Amino acid sequence: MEIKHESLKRCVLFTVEGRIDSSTAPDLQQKINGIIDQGNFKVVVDLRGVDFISSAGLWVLVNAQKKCKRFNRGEVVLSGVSQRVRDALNLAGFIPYFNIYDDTAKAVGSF
Amino acid sequence: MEIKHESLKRCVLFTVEGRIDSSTAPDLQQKINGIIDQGNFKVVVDLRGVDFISSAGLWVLVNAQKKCKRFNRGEVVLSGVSQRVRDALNLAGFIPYFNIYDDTAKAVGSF
Amino acid sequence: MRSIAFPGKFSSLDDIRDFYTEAAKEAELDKKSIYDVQLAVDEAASNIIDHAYEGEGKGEIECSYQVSPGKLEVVMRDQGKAFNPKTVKRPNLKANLNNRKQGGLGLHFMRSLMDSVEFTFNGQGGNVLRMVKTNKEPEEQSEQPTERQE
Amino acid sequence: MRSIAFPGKFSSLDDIRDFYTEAAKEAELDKKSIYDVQLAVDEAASNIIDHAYEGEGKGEIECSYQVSPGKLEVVMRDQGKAFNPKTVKRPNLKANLNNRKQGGLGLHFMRSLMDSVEFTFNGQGGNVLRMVKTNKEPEEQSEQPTERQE
Ligand SMILES: Nc1ncnc2c1ncn2[C@@H]1O[C@H](COP(=O)(O)OP(=O)(O)O)[C@@H](O)[C@H]1O
Ligand SMILES: Nc1ncnc2c1ncn2[C@@H]1O[C@H](COP(=O)(O)OP(=O)(O)O)[C@@H](O)[C@H]1O
Repeated sequence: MEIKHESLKRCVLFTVEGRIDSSTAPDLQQKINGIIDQGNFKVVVDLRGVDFISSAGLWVLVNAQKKCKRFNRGEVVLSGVSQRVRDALNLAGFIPYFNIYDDTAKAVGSF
Repeated sequence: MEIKHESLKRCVLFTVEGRIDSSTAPDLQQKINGIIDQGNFKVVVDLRGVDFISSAGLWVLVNAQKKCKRFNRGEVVLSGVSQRVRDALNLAGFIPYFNIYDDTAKAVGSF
Repeated sequence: MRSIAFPGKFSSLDDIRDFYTEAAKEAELDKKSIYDVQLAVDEAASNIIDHAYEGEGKGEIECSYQVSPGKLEVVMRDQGKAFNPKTVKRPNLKANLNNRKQGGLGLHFMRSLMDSVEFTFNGQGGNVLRMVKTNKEPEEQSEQPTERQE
Repeated sequence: MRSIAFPGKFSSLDDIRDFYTEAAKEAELDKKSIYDVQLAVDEAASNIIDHAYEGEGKGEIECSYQVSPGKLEVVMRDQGKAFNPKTVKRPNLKANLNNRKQGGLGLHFMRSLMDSVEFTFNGQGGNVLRMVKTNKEPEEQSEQPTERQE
Protein backbone atom coordinates (compact mmCIF):
# COMPACT_ATOMS: atom_id res chain seq x y z
CA MET A 1 0.00 0.00 0.00
CA GLU A 2 1.21 3.48 -0.85
CA ILE A 3 -0.13 6.66 0.72
CA LYS A 4 0.45 10.20 -0.45
CA HIS A 5 -1.08 13.37 0.91
CA GLU A 6 -1.16 16.93 -0.27
CA SER A 7 -2.36 20.00 1.62
CA LEU A 8 -4.65 22.03 -0.58
CA LYS A 9 -6.26 25.38 0.22
CA ARG A 10 -9.41 24.00 1.84
CA CYS A 11 -8.68 20.34 2.43
CA VAL A 12 -6.06 17.62 2.53
CA LEU A 13 -6.05 15.14 -0.34
CA PHE A 14 -4.95 11.58 0.39
CA THR A 15 -4.17 9.23 -2.46
CA VAL A 16 -4.04 5.56 -1.52
CA GLU A 17 -2.83 2.73 -3.71
CA GLY A 18 -2.70 -1.03 -3.27
CA ARG A 19 -4.23 -3.29 -0.67
CA ILE A 20 -5.76 -2.08 2.57
CA ASP A 21 -5.95 -5.07 4.90
CA SER A 22 -5.16 -5.73 8.59
CA SER A 23 -1.49 -5.58 7.71
CA THR A 24 -1.54 -2.12 6.10
CA ALA A 25 -4.57 -0.47 7.74
CA PRO A 26 -2.63 0.62 10.87
CA ASP A 27 -0.23 2.60 8.69
CA LEU A 28 -3.11 4.31 6.89
CA GLN A 29 -4.86 5.04 10.18
CA GLN A 30 -1.72 6.58 11.62
CA LYS A 31 -1.10 8.78 8.57
CA ILE A 32 -4.69 10.01 8.33
CA ASN A 33 -5.07 10.56 12.06
CA GLY A 34 -1.75 12.37 12.16
CA ILE A 35 -3.05 14.90 9.65
CA ILE A 36 -6.48 15.22 11.26
CA ASP A 37 -4.93 15.75 14.68
CA GLN A 38 -3.03 18.71 13.28
CA GLY A 39 -6.41 20.38 12.79
CA ASN A 40 -7.24 19.32 9.22
CA PHE A 41 -10.83 18.18 9.32
CA LYS A 42 -11.61 18.47 5.64
CA VAL A 43 -10.22 15.41 3.96
CA VAL A 44 -10.53 13.82 0.52
CA VAL A 45 -9.47 10.19 0.20
CA ASP A 46 -8.85 9.17 -3.40
CA LEU A 47 -9.22 5.38 -3.51
CA ARG A 48 -8.79 4.97 -7.27
CA GLY A 49 -5.69 2.85 -6.84
CA VAL A 50 -7.10 0.58 -4.13
CA ASP A 51 -7.65 -2.95 -5.42
CA PHE A 52 -8.49 -4.60 -2.10
CA ILE A 53 -10.08 -3.33 1.10
CA SER A 54 -11.12 -5.41 4.11
CA SER A 55 -13.22 -4.37 7.10
CA ALA A 56 -10.00 -3.29 8.81
CA GLY A 57 -9.49 -0.73 6.04
CA LEU A 58 -13.10 0.40 6.10
CA TRP A 59 -12.86 1.12 9.82
CA VAL A 60 -9.94 3.45 9.19
CA LEU A 61 -12.20 5.51 6.95
CA VAL A 62 -15.11 5.46 9.42
CA ASN A 63 -12.92 6.34 12.39
CA ALA A 64 -11.50 9.25 10.42
CA GLN A 65 -15.01 10.31 9.49
CA LYS A 66 -16.07 10.33 13.15
CA LYS A 67 -13.15 12.53 14.10
CA CYS A 68 -13.74 14.97 11.24
CA LYS A 69 -17.49 15.28 11.70
CA ARG A 70 -17.18 16.00 15.43
CA PHE A 71 -18.31 19.52 16.30
CA ASN A 72 -19.33 19.87 12.67
CA ARG A 73 -15.81 20.87 11.89
CA GLY A 74 -15.33 18.92 8.70
CA GLU A 75 -15.83 15.74 6.77
CA VAL A 76 -14.07 12.93 4.97
CA VAL A 77 -15.23 12.56 1.37
CA LEU A 78 -14.27 9.75 -0.96
CA SER A 79 -13.41 9.61 -4.65
CA GLY A 80 -12.28 6.95 -7.09
CA VAL A 81 -14.48 4.36 -5.39
CA SER A 82 -14.38 1.18 -7.50
CA GLN A 83 -17.24 -1.31 -7.58
CA ARG A 84 -15.33 -3.56 -5.17
CA VAL A 85 -14.79 -0.81 -2.64
CA ARG A 86 -18.38 0.32 -3.02
CA ASP A 87 -19.65 -3.23 -2.44
CA ALA A 88 -17.57 -3.49 0.73
CA LEU A 89 -18.76 -0.10 2.02
CA ASN A 90 -22.29 -1.21 1.28
CA LEU A 91 -21.91 -4.56 3.04
CA ALA A 92 -20.64 -2.73 6.12
CA GLY A 93 -23.53 -0.26 6.04
CA PHE A 94 -21.04 2.58 5.62
CA ILE A 95 -22.40 4.16 2.42
CA PRO A 96 -24.62 6.67 4.30
CA TYR A 97 -21.66 8.04 6.23
CA PHE A 98 -19.78 9.34 3.20
CA ASN A 99 -20.20 11.71 0.32
CA ILE A 100 -18.73 9.85 -2.63
CA TYR A 101 -17.57 11.68 -5.77
CA ASP A 102 -16.76 10.16 -9.15
CA ASP A 103 -14.05 12.63 -9.64
CA THR A 104 -11.30 13.70 -7.25
CA ALA A 105 -11.48 17.26 -8.59
CA LYS A 106 -15.16 17.39 -7.66
CA ALA A 107 -14.44 15.93 -4.23
CA VAL A 108 -11.85 18.64 -3.59
CA GLY A 109 -14.29 21.18 -5.03
CA SER A 110 -16.90 20.21 -2.42
CA PHE A 111 -14.96 22.04 0.31
CA MET B 1 -14.55 20.50 -29.43
CA GLU B 2 -16.61 19.59 -26.40
CA ILE B 3 -17.01 21.82 -23.34
CA LYS B 4 -18.41 20.83 -19.99
CA HIS B 5 -18.60 22.89 -16.86
CA GLU B 6 -19.43 22.13 -13.26
CA SER B 7 -20.00 24.59 -10.43
CA LEU B 8 -18.03 23.53 -7.39
CA LYS B 9 -18.03 25.14 -3.96
CA ARG B 10 -15.24 27.64 -4.61
CA CYS B 11 -14.76 27.59 -8.35
CA VAL B 12 -16.16 26.53 -11.70
CA LEU B 13 -14.44 23.63 -13.43
CA PHE B 14 -14.38 23.63 -17.23
CA THR B 15 -13.37 20.50 -19.09
CA VAL B 16 -12.48 21.00 -22.73
CA GLU B 17 -11.89 18.29 -25.28
CA GLY B 18 -10.80 18.30 -28.90
CA ARG B 19 -9.45 21.07 -31.09
CA ILE B 20 -9.49 24.74 -30.16
CA ASP B 21 -8.98 26.71 -33.35
CA SER B 22 -10.54 29.82 -34.95
CA SER B 23 -13.58 27.72 -35.73
CA THR B 24 -14.27 26.55 -32.18
CA ALA B 25 -12.66 29.28 -30.05
CA PRO B 26 -15.70 31.61 -30.25
CA ASP B 27 -17.87 28.89 -28.70
CA LEU B 28 -15.39 28.39 -25.86
CA GLN B 29 -15.09 32.12 -25.31
CA GLN B 30 -18.85 32.50 -25.14
CA LYS B 31 -19.26 29.65 -22.64
CA ILE B 32 -16.44 30.77 -20.37
CA ASN B 33 -17.42 34.44 -20.50
CA GLY B 34 -21.04 33.53 -19.81
CA ILE B 35 -20.02 31.86 -16.57
CA ILE B 36 -17.57 34.60 -15.56
CA ASP B 37 -20.17 37.29 -16.24
CA GLN B 38 -22.46 35.57 -13.75
CA GLY B 39 -19.93 36.45 -11.08
CA ASN B 40 -17.73 33.34 -11.10
CA PHE B 41 -14.17 34.60 -11.11
CA LYS B 42 -12.47 31.45 -9.87
CA VAL B 43 -12.12 29.14 -12.79
CA VAL B 44 -10.26 25.90 -13.49
CA VAL B 45 -9.83 24.91 -17.12
CA ASP B 46 -8.92 21.24 -17.54
CA LEU B 47 -7.23 20.94 -20.94
CA ARG B 48 -6.32 17.25 -20.69
CA GLY B 49 -8.47 16.38 -23.69
CA VAL B 50 -7.23 19.20 -25.92
CA ASP B 51 -5.12 17.87 -28.79
CA PHE B 52 -4.80 21.12 -30.72
CA ILE B 53 -4.79 24.78 -29.72
CA SER B 54 -4.04 27.77 -31.94
CA SER B 55 -3.43 31.36 -30.94
CA ALA B 56 -7.19 31.93 -31.24
CA GLY B 57 -7.70 29.40 -28.47
CA LEU B 58 -4.93 30.81 -26.34
CA TRP B 59 -6.50 34.26 -26.49
CA VAL B 60 -9.72 32.86 -25.07
CA LEU B 61 -7.78 31.75 -22.01
CA VAL B 62 -5.94 35.05 -21.69
CA ASN B 63 -9.07 37.13 -22.14
CA ALA B 64 -10.77 35.05 -19.44
CA GLN B 65 -7.75 35.53 -17.19
CA LYS B 66 -7.91 39.30 -17.61
CA LYS B 67 -11.58 39.35 -16.63
CA CYS B 68 -11.05 37.12 -13.60
CA LYS B 69 -7.98 38.88 -12.27
CA ARG B 70 -9.63 42.30 -12.46
CA PHE B 71 -10.14 43.85 -9.01
CA ASN B 72 -8.25 40.85 -7.64
CA ARG B 73 -11.49 38.96 -7.62
CA GLY B 74 -10.26 35.66 -8.93
CA GLU B 75 -8.13 33.77 -11.36
CA VAL B 76 -8.14 31.20 -14.16
CA VAL B 77 -5.89 28.23 -13.40
CA LEU B 78 -5.06 25.47 -15.85
CA SER B 79 -4.66 21.72 -15.51
CA GLY B 80 -4.00 18.80 -17.82
CA VAL B 81 -1.64 20.93 -19.93
CA SER B 82 0.03 18.66 -22.47
CA GLN B 83 3.45 19.37 -23.91
CA ARG B 84 1.83 20.73 -27.08
CA VAL B 85 -0.37 23.14 -25.19
CA ARG B 86 2.53 24.17 -22.97
CA ASP B 87 4.72 24.84 -26.02
CA ALA B 88 2.02 27.03 -27.53
CA LEU B 89 1.49 28.96 -24.27
CA ASN B 90 5.23 29.43 -24.10
CA LEU B 91 5.55 30.62 -27.70
CA ALA B 92 2.85 33.21 -26.98
CA GLY B 93 4.58 34.37 -23.79
CA PHE B 94 1.49 33.35 -21.81
CA ILE B 95 3.10 30.98 -19.27
CA PRO B 96 3.62 33.75 -16.64
CA TYR B 97 -0.08 34.63 -16.66
CA PHE B 98 -1.29 31.25 -15.40
CA ASN B 99 -0.89 28.92 -12.47
CA ILE B 100 -0.64 25.49 -14.07
CA TYR B 101 -1.36 22.32 -12.08
CA ASP B 102 -0.53 18.75 -13.06
CA ASP B 103 -3.67 17.55 -11.47
CA THR B 104 -7.19 18.91 -11.79
CA ALA B 105 -7.87 18.04 -8.14
CA LYS B 106 -4.95 20.21 -7.10
CA ALA B 107 -6.10 23.02 -9.37
CA VAL B 108 -9.55 22.95 -7.76
CA GLY B 109 -7.85 22.70 -4.37
CA SER B 110 -5.98 25.96 -5.00
CA PHE B 111 -9.16 27.98 -4.43
CA MET C 1 -6.53 -30.59 -2.49
CA ARG C 2 -3.48 -28.61 -1.43
CA SER C 3 -2.62 -27.49 2.06
CA ILE C 4 -0.18 -24.86 3.35
CA ALA C 5 0.45 -23.66 6.90
CA PHE C 6 0.99 -19.89 6.99
CA PRO C 7 2.47 -18.08 9.99
CA GLY C 8 -0.28 -16.38 11.99
CA LYS C 9 0.83 -12.86 11.11
CA PHE C 10 -0.87 -10.08 9.20
CA SER C 11 1.97 -10.15 6.70
CA SER C 12 0.68 -13.61 5.67
CA LEU C 13 -2.63 -12.16 4.48
CA ASP C 14 -1.31 -11.37 1.00
CA ASP C 15 -0.13 -14.97 0.58
CA ILE C 16 -3.32 -16.45 2.02
CA ARG C 17 -5.44 -14.41 -0.38
CA ASP C 18 -3.18 -15.43 -3.26
CA PHE C 19 -3.36 -19.10 -2.25
CA TYR C 20 -7.15 -19.06 -2.32
CA THR C 21 -7.23 -16.93 -5.48
CA GLU C 22 -5.45 -19.75 -7.28
CA ALA C 23 -7.86 -22.24 -5.72
CA ALA C 24 -10.86 -20.17 -6.83
CA LYS C 25 -9.50 -20.02 -10.37
CA GLU C 26 -8.98 -23.79 -10.30
CA ALA C 27 -12.65 -24.06 -9.29
CA GLU C 28 -13.53 -21.87 -12.29
CA LEU C 29 -15.26 -19.31 -10.12
CA ASP C 30 -16.26 -16.08 -11.85
CA LYS C 31 -14.37 -12.84 -11.27
CA LYS C 32 -16.76 -11.42 -8.70
CA SER C 33 -16.80 -14.71 -6.76
CA ILE C 34 -13.00 -14.82 -6.73
CA TYR C 35 -12.91 -11.39 -5.13
CA ASP C 36 -15.56 -12.47 -2.60
CA VAL C 37 -13.33 -15.41 -1.66
CA GLN C 38 -10.30 -13.11 -1.27
CA LEU C 39 -12.21 -10.85 1.06
CA ALA C 40 -13.77 -13.70 3.08
CA VAL C 41 -10.46 -15.53 3.64
CA ASP C 42 -8.78 -12.25 4.58
CA GLU C 43 -11.44 -11.58 7.21
CA ALA C 44 -11.26 -15.19 8.44
CA ALA C 45 -7.48 -15.18 8.78
CA SER C 46 -7.52 -11.73 10.43
CA ASN C 47 -9.99 -13.08 13.00
CA ILE C 48 -7.83 -16.13 13.71
CA ILE C 49 -4.84 -13.90 14.39
CA ASP C 50 -6.82 -11.30 16.36
CA HIS C 51 -9.14 -13.54 18.36
CA ALA C 52 -8.12 -17.21 18.27
CA TYR C 53 -4.42 -16.49 18.81
CA GLU C 54 -4.98 -13.04 20.36
CA GLY C 55 -2.02 -11.56 18.52
CA GLU C 56 0.55 -12.11 15.83
CA GLY C 57 3.15 -14.88 15.89
CA LYS C 58 1.29 -17.20 18.24
CA GLY C 59 0.55 -20.06 15.85
CA GLU C 60 -0.14 -21.13 12.31
CA ILE C 61 -3.10 -20.93 10.01
CA GLU C 62 -3.41 -24.15 8.08
CA CYS C 63 -5.10 -23.44 4.79
CA SER C 64 -6.52 -26.08 2.50
CA TYR C 65 -9.29 -26.41 -0.03
CA GLN C 66 -11.22 -28.67 -2.32
CA VAL C 67 -12.56 -27.81 -5.74
CA SER C 68 -15.12 -29.08 -8.15
CA PRO C 69 -16.24 -27.14 -11.25
CA GLY C 70 -18.00 -23.97 -10.09
CA LYS C 71 -17.46 -24.78 -6.40
CA LEU C 72 -14.70 -24.03 -3.89
CA GLU C 73 -14.54 -25.36 -0.36
CA VAL C 74 -12.16 -23.43 1.91
CA VAL C 75 -10.86 -25.03 5.10
CA MET C 76 -8.82 -23.03 7.64
CA ARG C 77 -7.53 -24.57 10.88
CA ASP C 78 -5.94 -22.97 13.90
CA GLN C 79 -4.81 -24.13 17.33
CA GLY C 80 -6.10 -21.06 19.14
CA LYS C 81 -8.93 -20.38 21.57
CA ALA C 82 -12.11 -22.32 21.00
CA PHE C 83 -14.70 -20.22 19.22
CA ASN C 84 -18.46 -20.49 19.21
CA PRO C 85 -19.90 -17.99 16.73
CA LYS C 86 -23.36 -18.31 18.33
CA THR C 87 -22.11 -16.13 21.18
CA VAL C 88 -21.40 -13.27 18.79
CA LYS C 89 -24.18 -10.78 18.20
CA ARG C 90 -24.81 -9.30 14.80
CA PRO C 91 -23.66 -5.77 14.08
CA ASN C 92 -26.27 -3.04 13.72
CA LEU C 93 -25.60 -1.89 10.19
CA LYS C 94 -28.18 0.87 10.38
CA ALA C 95 -26.82 2.65 13.44
CA ASN C 96 -25.77 6.28 13.30
CA LEU C 97 -22.14 6.94 12.52
CA ASN C 98 -21.35 7.78 16.13
CA ASN C 99 -22.91 4.57 17.41
CA ARG C 100 -20.78 2.37 15.16
CA LYS C 101 -17.94 0.93 17.21
CA GLN C 102 -15.01 -0.78 15.52
CA GLY C 103 -15.35 -4.54 15.17
CA GLY C 104 -18.07 -6.99 14.47
CA LEU C 105 -17.92 -6.90 10.66
CA GLY C 106 -15.66 -9.87 9.93
CA LEU C 107 -18.21 -12.63 10.47
CA HIS C 108 -20.90 -10.61 8.75
CA PHE C 109 -18.66 -10.21 5.69
CA MET C 110 -17.77 -13.91 5.61
CA ARG C 111 -21.42 -14.96 5.86
CA SER C 112 -22.53 -12.45 3.25
CA LEU C 113 -19.79 -13.27 0.77
CA MET C 114 -19.79 -17.06 1.01
CA ASP C 115 -22.59 -19.56 0.51
CA SER C 116 -21.91 -21.22 3.86
CA VAL C 117 -19.67 -20.60 6.86
CA GLU C 118 -19.25 -23.27 9.51
CA PHE C 119 -17.06 -23.35 12.62
CA THR C 120 -16.23 -26.52 14.57
CA PHE C 121 -13.98 -26.93 17.57
CA ASN C 122 -12.69 -30.43 18.14
CA GLY C 123 -10.63 -30.58 21.28
CA GLN C 124 -7.01 -31.24 20.32
CA GLY C 125 -7.62 -30.43 16.69
CA GLY C 126 -8.36 -26.77 17.41
CA ASN C 127 -10.80 -24.69 15.37
CA VAL C 128 -11.86 -25.67 11.90
CA LEU C 129 -13.53 -23.15 9.62
CA ARG C 130 -15.26 -24.43 6.48
CA MET C 131 -16.56 -21.95 3.90
CA VAL C 132 -18.09 -22.80 0.54
CA LYS C 133 -18.42 -20.57 -2.51
CA THR C 134 -20.24 -21.55 -5.69
CA ASN C 135 -20.79 -19.63 -8.89
CA LYS C 136 -24.20 -18.03 -9.06
CA GLU C 137 -26.62 -19.46 -11.63
CA PRO C 138 -26.37 -17.15 -14.61
CA GLU C 139 -29.54 -15.12 -14.07
CA GLU C 140 -29.46 -13.49 -17.49
CA GLN C 141 -30.39 -16.81 -19.06
CA SER C 142 -33.58 -17.25 -17.05
CA GLU C 143 -35.57 -15.28 -19.62
CA GLN C 144 -34.81 -17.82 -22.33
CA PRO C 145 -37.25 -20.73 -22.36
CA THR C 146 -35.54 -23.89 -21.11
CA GLU C 147 -35.57 -26.86 -23.40
CA ARG C 148 -37.99 -29.55 -22.32
CA GLN C 149 -37.64 -33.26 -22.64
CA GLU C 150 -40.69 -34.93 -24.10
CA MET D 1 2.76 17.83 -55.44
CA ARG D 2 -0.95 17.91 -54.73
CA SER D 3 -3.17 20.95 -54.68
CA ILE D 4 -6.65 21.52 -53.21
CA ALA D 5 -8.69 24.72 -52.99
CA PHE D 6 -10.53 24.93 -49.68
CA PRO D 7 -13.38 27.37 -49.03
CA GLY D 8 -12.14 30.34 -47.01
CA LYS D 9 -14.11 29.44 -43.90
CA PHE D 10 -13.01 28.49 -40.41
CA SER D 11 -14.74 25.17 -40.84
CA SER D 12 -12.07 24.37 -43.46
CA LEU D 13 -9.29 24.55 -40.87
CA ASP D 14 -9.68 20.91 -39.86
CA ASP D 15 -9.34 19.80 -43.46
CA ILE D 16 -6.43 22.12 -44.17
CA ARG D 17 -4.55 20.80 -41.14
CA ASP D 18 -5.31 17.23 -42.21
CA PHE D 19 -4.18 17.93 -45.77
CA TYR D 20 -0.79 19.18 -44.57
CA THR D 21 -0.52 16.46 -41.94
CA GLU D 22 -0.58 13.91 -44.76
CA ALA D 23 1.97 16.00 -46.64
CA ALA D 24 4.23 16.18 -43.58
CA LYS D 25 4.03 12.42 -43.17
CA GLU D 26 4.86 12.00 -46.84
CA ALA D 27 7.93 14.19 -46.19
CA GLU D 28 8.84 11.88 -43.27
CA LEU D 29 8.81 14.74 -40.79
CA ASP D 30 9.08 13.77 -37.14
CA LYS D 31 6.07 13.92 -34.80
CA LYS D 32 6.91 17.27 -33.27
CA SER D 33 7.53 18.81 -36.72
CA ILE D 34 4.20 17.48 -37.97
CA TYR D 35 2.43 19.25 -35.11
CA ASP D 36 4.40 22.44 -35.82
CA VAL D 37 3.18 22.28 -39.43
CA GLN D 38 -0.43 21.77 -38.29
CA LEU D 39 -0.24 24.82 -36.06
CA ALA D 40 1.54 26.99 -38.65
CA VAL D 41 -0.90 26.21 -41.48
CA ASP D 42 -3.83 26.79 -39.11
CA GLU D 43 -2.49 30.23 -38.22
CA ALA D 44 -1.76 31.00 -41.89
CA ALA D 45 -5.22 29.98 -43.09
CA SER D 46 -6.89 31.84 -40.21
CA ASN D 47 -5.00 34.98 -41.22
CA ILE D 48 -6.04 34.62 -44.84
CA ILE D 49 -9.69 34.40 -43.82
CA ASP D 50 -9.46 37.16 -41.20
CA HIS D 51 -7.21 39.63 -42.98
CA ALA D 52 -6.78 38.88 -46.67
CA TYR D 53 -10.48 38.13 -47.23
CA GLU D 54 -11.67 40.08 -44.17
CA GLY D 55 -14.26 37.47 -43.33
CA GLU D 56 -15.55 34.00 -44.07
CA GLY D 57 -16.87 32.90 -47.44
CA LYS D 58 -15.13 35.56 -49.54
CA GLY D 59 -12.74 33.32 -51.46
CA GLU D 60 -10.70 30.19 -51.54
CA ILE D 61 -7.44 29.10 -50.00
CA GLU D 62 -5.46 27.13 -52.51
CA CYS D 63 -3.24 24.72 -50.70
CA SER D 64 -0.34 22.85 -52.28
CA TYR D 65 2.97 21.44 -51.23
CA GLN D 66 6.18 19.79 -52.30
CA VAL D 67 8.09 17.15 -50.41
CA SER D 68 11.55 15.68 -50.34
CA PRO D 69 12.79 13.38 -47.58
CA GLY D 70 12.87 15.34 -44.32
CA LYS D 71 11.56 18.52 -45.97
CA LEU D 72 8.11 19.95 -46.61
CA GLU D 73 7.35 23.07 -48.62
CA VAL D 74 3.90 24.50 -47.98
CA VAL D 75 2.34 26.88 -50.48
CA MET D 76 -0.92 28.70 -49.77
CA ARG D 77 -2.49 31.12 -52.21
CA ASP D 78 -5.37 33.55 -51.83
CA GLN D 79 -6.99 36.23 -53.95
CA GLY D 80 -7.49 38.65 -51.08
CA LYS D 81 -5.95 41.96 -50.07
CA ALA D 82 -2.28 42.39 -50.81
CA PHE D 83 -0.21 41.82 -47.70
CA ASN D 84 3.21 43.10 -46.81
CA PRO D 85 4.37 41.51 -43.56
CA LYS D 86 7.04 44.19 -43.13
CA THR D 87 4.32 46.60 -42.05
CA VAL D 88 3.41 44.38 -39.11
CA LYS D 89 5.18 44.99 -35.84
CA ARG D 90 6.25 42.18 -33.59
CA PRO D 91 4.19 41.43 -30.52
CA ASN D 92 5.65 42.26 -27.09
CA LEU D 93 5.72 38.83 -25.53
CA LYS D 94 6.98 40.15 -22.20
CA ALA D 95 4.21 42.67 -21.58
CA ASN D 96 2.04 42.51 -18.48
CA LEU D 97 -1.15 40.55 -18.81
CA ASN D 98 -3.24 43.70 -18.99
CA ASN D 99 -1.12 45.15 -21.77
CA ARG D 100 -1.54 42.14 -24.00
CA LYS D 101 -4.17 42.88 -26.62
CA GLN D 102 -5.68 40.15 -28.76
CA GLY D 103 -3.93 39.61 -32.09
CA GLY D 104 -0.43 39.71 -33.40
CA LEU D 105 0.55 36.13 -32.60
CA GLY D 106 -0.19 34.38 -35.89
CA LEU D 107 2.86 35.55 -37.82
CA HIS D 108 5.06 35.08 -34.76
CA PHE D 109 3.86 31.47 -34.46
CA MET D 110 4.40 30.77 -38.16
CA ARG D 111 7.92 32.19 -38.09
CA SER D 112 8.81 30.34 -34.89
CA LEU D 113 7.42 27.00 -35.98
CA MET D 114 8.68 26.90 -39.56
CA ASP D 115 12.21 27.21 -40.95
CA SER D 116 11.18 29.94 -43.37
CA VAL D 117 8.06 32.01 -44.06
CA GLU D 118 7.83 34.10 -47.20
CA PHE D 119 4.98 36.23 -48.57
CA THR D 120 4.78 37.45 -52.15
CA PHE D 121 2.03 39.42 -53.85
CA ASN D 122 1.96 39.19 -57.60
CA GLY D 123 -0.77 41.36 -59.04
CA GLN D 124 -3.43 39.14 -60.56
CA GLY D 125 -2.14 36.05 -58.82
CA GLY D 126 -2.96 37.31 -55.36
CA ASN D 127 -0.92 36.48 -52.26
CA VAL D 128 1.43 33.53 -52.16
CA LEU D 129 2.71 32.20 -48.85
CA ARG D 130 5.62 29.77 -48.88
CA MET D 131 6.67 28.05 -45.67
CA VAL D 132 9.34 25.38 -45.34
CA LYS D 133 9.77 22.84 -42.56
CA THR D 134 12.68 20.42 -42.27
CA ASN D 135 13.46 17.79 -39.68
CA LYS D 136 15.96 19.00 -37.12
CA GLU D 137 19.36 17.35 -37.21
CA PRO D 138 19.25 14.68 -34.50
CA GLU D 139 21.14 16.54 -31.78
CA GLU D 140 21.56 13.50 -29.56
CA GLN D 141 24.08 12.15 -32.01
CA SER D 142 26.35 15.17 -31.82
CA GLU D 143 28.20 13.71 -28.83
CA GLN D 144 29.35 10.75 -30.86
CA PRO D 145 32.56 11.42 -32.77
CA THR D 146 31.83 11.70 -36.47
CA GLU D 147 33.65 9.34 -38.76
CA ARG D 148 36.40 11.04 -40.68
CA GLN D 149 37.51 10.35 -44.15
CA GLU D 150 41.29 9.96 -44.41
N1 LIG E 1 -11.67 -17.16 14.85
C1 LIG E 1 -12.13 -16.65 15.99
N2 LIG E 1 -11.71 -17.16 17.17
C2 LIG E 1 -12.16 -16.65 18.30
N3 LIG E 1 -13.03 -15.63 18.38
C3 LIG E 1 -13.50 -15.08 17.27
C4 LIG E 1 -13.08 -15.56 16.02
N4 LIG E 1 -13.71 -14.83 15.09
C5 LIG E 1 -14.48 -13.95 15.73
N5 LIG E 1 -14.38 -14.07 17.04
C6 LIG E 1 -15.13 -13.29 18.06
O1 LIG E 1 -16.28 -12.75 17.44
C7 LIG E 1 -16.28 -11.33 17.51
C8 LIG E 1 -16.83 -10.76 16.22
O2 LIG E 1 -15.94 -11.06 15.17
P1 LIG E 1 -15.99 -10.30 13.81
O3 LIG E 1 -17.39 -10.25 13.34
O4 LIG E 1 -15.02 -10.90 12.90
O5 LIG E 1 -15.55 -8.81 14.12
P2 LIG E 1 -14.14 -8.24 14.57
O6 LIG E 1 -13.14 -9.33 14.48
O7 LIG E 1 -13.89 -7.15 13.62
O8 LIG E 1 -14.40 -7.77 15.97
C9 LIG E 1 -14.87 -10.95 17.78
O9 LIG E 1 -14.77 -9.74 18.49
C10 LIG E 1 -14.37 -12.13 18.61
O10 LIG E 1 -14.72 -11.95 19.95
N1 LIG F 1 -2.63 36.92 -44.85
C1 LIG F 1 -2.74 38.22 -44.47
N2 LIG F 1 -3.28 39.10 -45.30
C2 LIG F 1 -3.42 40.37 -44.95
N3 LIG F 1 -3.02 40.86 -43.74
C3 LIG F 1 -2.49 40.02 -42.87
C4 LIG F 1 -2.30 38.66 -43.19
N4 LIG F 1 -1.73 38.06 -42.10
C5 LIG F 1 -1.56 39.02 -41.19
N5 LIG F 1 -2.00 40.21 -41.63
C6 LIG F 1 -1.91 41.48 -40.88
O1 LIG F 1 -0.91 41.36 -39.91
C7 LIG F 1 -1.43 41.54 -38.59
C8 LIG F 1 -0.77 40.58 -37.63
O2 LIG F 1 -1.13 39.27 -37.96
P1 LIG F 1 -0.95 38.10 -36.97
O3 LIG F 1 0.43 38.15 -36.40
O4 LIG F 1 -1.32 36.84 -37.63
O5 LIG F 1 -1.95 38.34 -35.78
P2 LIG F 1 -3.54 38.33 -35.78
O6 LIG F 1 -4.02 37.79 -37.05
O7 LIG F 1 -3.85 37.45 -34.62
O8 LIG F 1 -3.89 39.77 -35.54
C9 LIG F 1 -2.91 41.34 -38.73
O9 LIG F 1 -3.62 42.06 -37.78
C10 LIG F 1 -3.17 41.82 -40.14
O10 LIG F 1 -3.32 43.22 -40.14
